Amino acid sequence: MRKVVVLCSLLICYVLLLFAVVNMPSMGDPDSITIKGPPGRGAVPRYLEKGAEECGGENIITDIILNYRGYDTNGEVTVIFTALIGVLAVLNRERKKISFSDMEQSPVKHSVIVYTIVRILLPFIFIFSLYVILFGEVGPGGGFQGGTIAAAAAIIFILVFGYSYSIGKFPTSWRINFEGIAPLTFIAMGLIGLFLGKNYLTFMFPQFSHTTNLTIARSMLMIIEIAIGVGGAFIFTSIFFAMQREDRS
Amino acid sequence: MNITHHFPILLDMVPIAAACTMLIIGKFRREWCYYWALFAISICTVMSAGLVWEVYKTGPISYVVGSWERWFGIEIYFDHISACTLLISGLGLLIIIFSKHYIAKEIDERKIPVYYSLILLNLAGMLGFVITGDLFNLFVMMEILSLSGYALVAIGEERIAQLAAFKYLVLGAVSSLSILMAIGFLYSITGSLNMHEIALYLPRAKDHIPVAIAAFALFIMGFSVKAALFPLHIWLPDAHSIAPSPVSALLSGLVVKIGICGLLRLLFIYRYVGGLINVEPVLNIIAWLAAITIVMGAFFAVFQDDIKMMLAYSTVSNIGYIFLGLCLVQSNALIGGIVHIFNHAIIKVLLFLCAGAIIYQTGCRRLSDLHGVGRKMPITMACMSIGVLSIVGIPPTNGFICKWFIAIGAMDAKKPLFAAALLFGALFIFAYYIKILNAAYFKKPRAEFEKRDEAPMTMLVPIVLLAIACLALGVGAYFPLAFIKPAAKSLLSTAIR
Amino acid sequence: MNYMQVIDKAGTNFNYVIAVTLFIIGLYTVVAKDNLIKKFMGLNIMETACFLLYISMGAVKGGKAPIWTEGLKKSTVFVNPIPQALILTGIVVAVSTTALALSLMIKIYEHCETLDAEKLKRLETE
Amino acid sequence: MIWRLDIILLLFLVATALIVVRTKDLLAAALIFGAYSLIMCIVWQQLSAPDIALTEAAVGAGVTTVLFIVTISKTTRREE
Repeated sequence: MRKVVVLCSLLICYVLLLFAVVNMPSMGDPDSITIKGPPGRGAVPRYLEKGAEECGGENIITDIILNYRGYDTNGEVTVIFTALIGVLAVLNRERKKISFSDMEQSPVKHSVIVYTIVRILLPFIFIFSLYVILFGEVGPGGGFQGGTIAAAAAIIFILVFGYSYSIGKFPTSWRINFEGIAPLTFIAMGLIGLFLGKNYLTFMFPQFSHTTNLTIARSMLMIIEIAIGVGGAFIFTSIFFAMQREDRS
Repeated sequence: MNITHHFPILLDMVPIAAACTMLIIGKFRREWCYYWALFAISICTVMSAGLVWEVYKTGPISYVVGSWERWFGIEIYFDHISACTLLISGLGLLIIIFSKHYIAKEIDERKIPVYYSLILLNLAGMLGFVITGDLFNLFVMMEILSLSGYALVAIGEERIAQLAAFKYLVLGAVSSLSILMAIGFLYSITGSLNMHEIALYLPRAKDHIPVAIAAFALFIMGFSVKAALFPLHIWLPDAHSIAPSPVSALLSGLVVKIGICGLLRLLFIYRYVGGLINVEPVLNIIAWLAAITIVMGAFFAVFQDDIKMMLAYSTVSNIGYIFLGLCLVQSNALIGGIVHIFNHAIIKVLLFLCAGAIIYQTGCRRLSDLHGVGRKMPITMACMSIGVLSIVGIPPTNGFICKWFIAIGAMDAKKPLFAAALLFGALFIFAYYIKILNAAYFKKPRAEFEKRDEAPMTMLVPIVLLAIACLALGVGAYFPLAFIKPAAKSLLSTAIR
Repeated sequence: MNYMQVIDKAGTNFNYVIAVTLFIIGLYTVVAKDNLIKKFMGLNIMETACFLLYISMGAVKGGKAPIWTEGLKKSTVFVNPIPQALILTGIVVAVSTTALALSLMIKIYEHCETLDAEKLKRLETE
Repeated sequence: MIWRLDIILLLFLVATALIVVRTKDLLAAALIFGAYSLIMCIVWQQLSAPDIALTEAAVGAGVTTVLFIVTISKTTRREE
């Protein structure tokens, strides 16, 4: 009975949504309102035309997320920080002194092949993540993607080398300093705009020449990207540690 | 640089910065966290008071992040509805003051920095939500406040807390997604994300009316989950009654109002009258649902023995009043609804904090265990009685004005049935609050309640301040009304800047 | 609009149709499945469906990725970068929600020894 | 506009989603969900969104799947 009701209501939703999407503007139309926008106010033509010289990044998406819509990204890094704090509120931070009974018996730990391959692979993954972070301005990639890749490397490390060994390598007291770094750097960079007489998160200032402005904007983009990467990597590592902890015993 | 010009953005950034440094501070000294949170939110209160004064004097403030034109960047638009920031930061300040002893008793010591950090993030999300003028930014801020809300419900150690938080999370996540999808629909037909731009260009999208309707339906669904409208209210009683009392006050007083603020923004985009689509039938349905919510919430509240559960159901009922006020499409009702957002927040925070103080002092939360608690804690119970009287809507208190306005609005709109529902709800609430007063004052006191033993100062001060505010806003109703009337007028008129 | 036109539009907007289908599949999983982890997989499917809708909205016939590289002329057609920027934020939000929900599930399992919604409901009422 | 690969990928997406829903073994479902994310990633590459594709590969197929697997290892593998 319950299933029938659920299916019927879902079917109604489906039909309504289908009717809506069928009436949407045709997909891929280069003259649609989303692309062209209202005359003089279209955001997309402006971003595509002037993005690189106004914000200093060849990758327009980086320009948008860090400059035109930087406030959104400021909120976004706060969201991941909130997720970490939420996980800590639910699970609490891992404790060092508890003996991690079954965690130490990692099945892959004693396999020489896995051990060796991971040792060889890890530096490359880290370098790749650095590449993704630093080249976010000119190609696909950016702080968050690179940070996630670095966190994936850290997770592999934890899985293979066991829990208490890796907690010795990344101790909590040390990780704690980097978890909130992304929003804080964002705010610090935003306040520069205030001190130079413009609004929050302004990267270009009329009192300087264009070359100076480009240098300022590029270095600010770089600093923010690195901070997002570092912050993201530490946050995901901490979430993984918190989820792995054992409090039952 | 002129620092007052940057208040809108700093209002949101100060609590975020404080929350991000909270863990590092907690590493050194746990006690400092309390003062650090207090410091940050006091700054916010001062800033929002300044902003509200400026809005009152000169009208809405627009601030574009990144110094772009508003259609290129993200606009922060501080208007009369954004005056909620004063309410949010002020009540947040009182809630944090209250938390000191309560939290030390209720939750694990290691979670204290986490707790204050979450409260600050939640407040930052709400502040960002009410001041933003950009739809996608609205979504991001909503996620900050909902994620921290889920975590705050689960911060207690009981099993039921986690289950309640999970229920809240699943419903909240689905509603967030429907809002995200609706934003996408609106973007696809207007090509903009700024609310004013959308309001301007939406009437031109005549070829895509079904998309606009679907977006409206999805928005309404999402916001009514956040605000706990009748069929989607199931998460609220559990989550609000199980969380630690300051958290309940925060969630019940402020977080559910966020859904209503979102609805107000939505009605601004679509316009009450003369927009692209005729929204009146939908609003009519919501008004009926709101009437059901009023009666049903109050009805369930009567049968609860747990004091916080009662308050949670009364929140459901009062949300119904606000929705009813907004959906009657009538200026008096709209004014009543908006004023009730403010007043209910103050009353509900007061009641939950009183309940928290009682639970802290006595350890009991069932009414049948609280016979004669008025002897033990006279000040707390006096303040709670004021809160009770104002939530019922007895004239000198602030609860009276909004119900009066909504009732007048219902009569003016020729829908007397809604006024009847309103009266019925008030009647049920009255019956149930009689129960509280009866238990506290007129039952034979239990032996351990004979001695006077008040809650600590950090708890009493916020409670007394809130009770005074209840009375003051009832007697001096002029100020809020003078403030709200322009907001209501601009919402109902078709003129858009 | 007659039904031939509807089918025609559905063909042009095929990505949107798929996005909505995935959305409903996800919603079904959230509503009808009892296992909490399964519910969350459904929610993730819903999220990706939303993202698909956004990204398809930004697609342009023959459009290039919005990155200025060597050898691109001024007249190059790019896709719309705004939905991509929004979805980058959306993905982060999605993974944050998932992390929080999964940690809640671990805690629930520690307390209740089950992740079945029906059984949990029974435990709750006890 | 839509060429053949896209149609196949999109239909495949729906198929994987259905398999995720139907699979009783949660570990298998989590892994299929990772595959779903990878297909999604290719779709986005096809729609010229390399940034999103990279993010989805790192987050959707990487971290989310890992978090799911951790949760399954900490709780239960069977869906009753």
